[in-house]
Amino acid sequence: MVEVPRMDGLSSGRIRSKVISVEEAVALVEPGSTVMVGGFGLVGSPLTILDALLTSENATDLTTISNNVGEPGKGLGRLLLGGRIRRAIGSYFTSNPDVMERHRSGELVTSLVPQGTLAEAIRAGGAGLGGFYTKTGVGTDLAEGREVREIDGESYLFEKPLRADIALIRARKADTLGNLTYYKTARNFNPDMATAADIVVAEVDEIVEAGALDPEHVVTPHPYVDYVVQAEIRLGKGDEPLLDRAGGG
Amino acid sequence: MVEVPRMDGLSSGRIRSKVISVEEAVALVEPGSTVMVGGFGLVGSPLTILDALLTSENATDLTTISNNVGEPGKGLGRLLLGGRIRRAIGSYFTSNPDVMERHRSGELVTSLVPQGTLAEAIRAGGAGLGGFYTKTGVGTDLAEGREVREIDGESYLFEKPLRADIALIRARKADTLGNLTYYKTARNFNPDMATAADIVVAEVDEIVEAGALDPEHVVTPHPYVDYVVQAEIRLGKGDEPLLDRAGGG
Amino acid sequence: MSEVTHDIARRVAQHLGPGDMINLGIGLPTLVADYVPEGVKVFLHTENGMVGAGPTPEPEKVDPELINAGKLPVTEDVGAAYFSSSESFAMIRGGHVSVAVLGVLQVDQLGRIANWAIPGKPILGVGGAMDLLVGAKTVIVATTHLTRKGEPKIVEECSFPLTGARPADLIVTEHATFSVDQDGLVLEEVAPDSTYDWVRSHTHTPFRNSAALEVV
Amino acid sequence: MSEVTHDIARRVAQHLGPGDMINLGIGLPTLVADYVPEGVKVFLHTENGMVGAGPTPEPEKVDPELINAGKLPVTEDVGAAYFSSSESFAMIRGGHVSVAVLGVLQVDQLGRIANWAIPGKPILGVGGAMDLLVGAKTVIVATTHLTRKGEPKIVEECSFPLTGARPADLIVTEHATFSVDQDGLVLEEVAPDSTYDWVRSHTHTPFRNSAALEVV
Repeated sequence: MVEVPRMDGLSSGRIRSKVISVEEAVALVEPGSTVMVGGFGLVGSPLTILDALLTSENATDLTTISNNVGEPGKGLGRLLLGGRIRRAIGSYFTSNPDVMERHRSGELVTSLVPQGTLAEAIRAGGAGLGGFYTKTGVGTDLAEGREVREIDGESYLFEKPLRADIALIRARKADTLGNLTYYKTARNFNPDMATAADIVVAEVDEIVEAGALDPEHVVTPHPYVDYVVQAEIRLGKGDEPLLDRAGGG
Repeated sequence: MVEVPRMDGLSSGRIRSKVISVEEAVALVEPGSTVMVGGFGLVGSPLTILDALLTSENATDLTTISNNVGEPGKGLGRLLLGGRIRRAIGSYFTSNPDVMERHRSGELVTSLVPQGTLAEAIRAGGAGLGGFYTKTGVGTDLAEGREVREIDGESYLFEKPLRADIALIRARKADTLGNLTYYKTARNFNPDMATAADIVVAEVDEIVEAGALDPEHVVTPHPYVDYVVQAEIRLGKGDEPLLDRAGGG
Repeated sequence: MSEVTHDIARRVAQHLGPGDMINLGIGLPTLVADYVPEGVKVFLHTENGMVGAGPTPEPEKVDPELINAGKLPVTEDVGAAYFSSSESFAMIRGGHVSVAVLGVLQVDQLGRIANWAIPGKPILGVGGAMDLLVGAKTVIVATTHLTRKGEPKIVEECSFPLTGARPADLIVTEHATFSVDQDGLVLEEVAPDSTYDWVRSHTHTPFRNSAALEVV
Repeated sequence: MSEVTHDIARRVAQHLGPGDMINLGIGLPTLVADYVPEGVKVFLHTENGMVGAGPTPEPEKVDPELINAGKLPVTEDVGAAYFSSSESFAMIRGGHVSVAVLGVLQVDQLGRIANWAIPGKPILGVGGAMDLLVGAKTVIVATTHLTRKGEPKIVEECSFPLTGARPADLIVTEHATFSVDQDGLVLEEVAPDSTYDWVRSHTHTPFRNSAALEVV
């Protein structure tokens, strides 16, 4: 019989916790950073870290990659009002009049990408791909000057991957290793962004011990996550997304 | 206040079960079909349906898309010995000497694809993409005569999506709607293949009522799955993957 | 929303079949979920990452983290599942959504739609409109026949930017239902309280009549 | 496996650091998991869809559906997670595996490796070799210095087909450790029970000596 390695070295050694403070997370953002921010509107957005960024002198001249720019005055929208965002890449800014205004005044440069292409480009950035072809956008104004290729009789647009210096994401639970689970439609872009940045910081509602999450239910495996931060702001109950400072929540 | 649609029509209507018999599943495979088959070796392979295909006169001249061709005489390997497979697309055939032999005799045409490219091409097939660029394989014999493209200073190979007429996959649990969960490393190619075929049949260890699976834990959502079949063959306990006819499991 | 929009939603809903995976655009299309025919079970896909979105909750049961793509609160229907944005759009582009119901600014003679941008205004939102158009197996346009200013929305050429090259399959207004083939629009039905002449004079592009159509 | 291979595995393991996400090739590389230095916690990625694979189970505890990419039974280490093949290779190509330890047939003067095919024989298996080579942040070659027939495996040009254009970062044999820079191989260390002369005469390509190397 062939000798089977015992692989006993795998179960030894001390696990280091990835949990850091909000202040430590904020210090990771530098002037001119490209920042991916999870969320669909405010749902699934790392509201605690975003608010704290306003207290940092370094969080300036940012390029954001996020579906929206938060909501007016909330989340990323607050950073926009604080003059911290120079360029926004996303799929839907119309719901935030502040984006319109700053676009008009030239303070903000916007890049519009169809939502599916945005998500796929982020995934491609995390998956080490050089690009992909999608039918989405072919024959529209968004395809102007872009590479179109015929593949098996259909026209496709070439899209390049998106990556960021840092991703700020929101999850439901993290173990101290950085494994993540999500909550309902607050999942959205977060698992994709977790793969596509040099530094990934997850703001979470609850931090549990390593081993407390079922390996079948982990959505973002820990190799993707560099740091974990305890959320202090959660969306409150109500007809529309409201902010509720709930402390340790 | 803006009127909010009640959307009450969403909760009414009878849910139709997707559960069919092994015989009905087998009848979906036609002469010349391209068949995706889940599994890494035999682990996560739909062994019940594969064995039953041998009883079908229509399961001939098949093209398989599967990481391997099962194991010698087992799973897809049994169909190979039965002369049912004309062409095999996969990443690793070396573990099955029967593939070597039939390759030599010309009975079987093989197409070798790096494992990551195979998985990604299947995902692309399910995701409506026209193709993608990967670094994998650049500068190797597998890149001969293939399109290489320089993107931002790095060389990538162009890869086209893979699709099949039918995917035969293996999961742990299905609800009657077709939502699927998997078991440990028996997951492998199955969630990818579930997206990339005209007909998707999931062989599962256990069938539960719609609503019995936690929406956060579903790995393959039901829109992907056309039919569900109760597994009758499971891998047995032992040092190496063994077959154990366990009846109703 | 007005009675007319409810009427359009009801007419669209008649085209849904058992087991359909549907995606409903913001506004009028969302109303379709109120009129799914008796006994027909459909499943609502919402592109922010869910299949099996259920009816609007009572106000006291709203979960602020359970919303549809229009940011309206929803519930979990039986057999629901959550997934990431990339998986959601893989599902859309890959043809796994049976029916997308979309609102429009305009539809052209070939059934191509414009529903995302207004010329002369900054282009600041596209969302999932283009993905749904290219990906859904069947695209149904749900729209009033005329704009609020009384101008026809079905026109020879769109003055608004197109959402894509792929034509819709069905166009449903409060006055008429058109199907689309490779040569353009085919009038399938005139609404009971409208007339063929009204439809003809308020549709600013030529169309053919379906063989099944009884022109009075 | 022989004592020599255990020795190589032990030498490779010294290069692992706390928190490393490692992927071990079939055969000799898998042995590295036996020699992870005391106190160093690493996480094993296995390309069939798992991170956090744990030690080999006792025979009576083998789960036939819990295997590594070499089809050997493994266990669940603390904090493990399962995922699909496409996600597993996205992780590999995307640079999320810190260290891949690969066996080789040959290494060339630039550190490029051949480990998947033999000329003249039908090419019937590649598996994840090419993906791991292009994707892992650090690639460590773990190999005997000579073939079973006594021929050097480190050569000027590979006679076997290359696995990719990306060079390995470190080459560890029972006799020596080489690093790789853009000009080729740099001898970093001679094993305690070997000699510089032996390494020089059994390495069939020029290499430079590291500044840190004490040549006796």
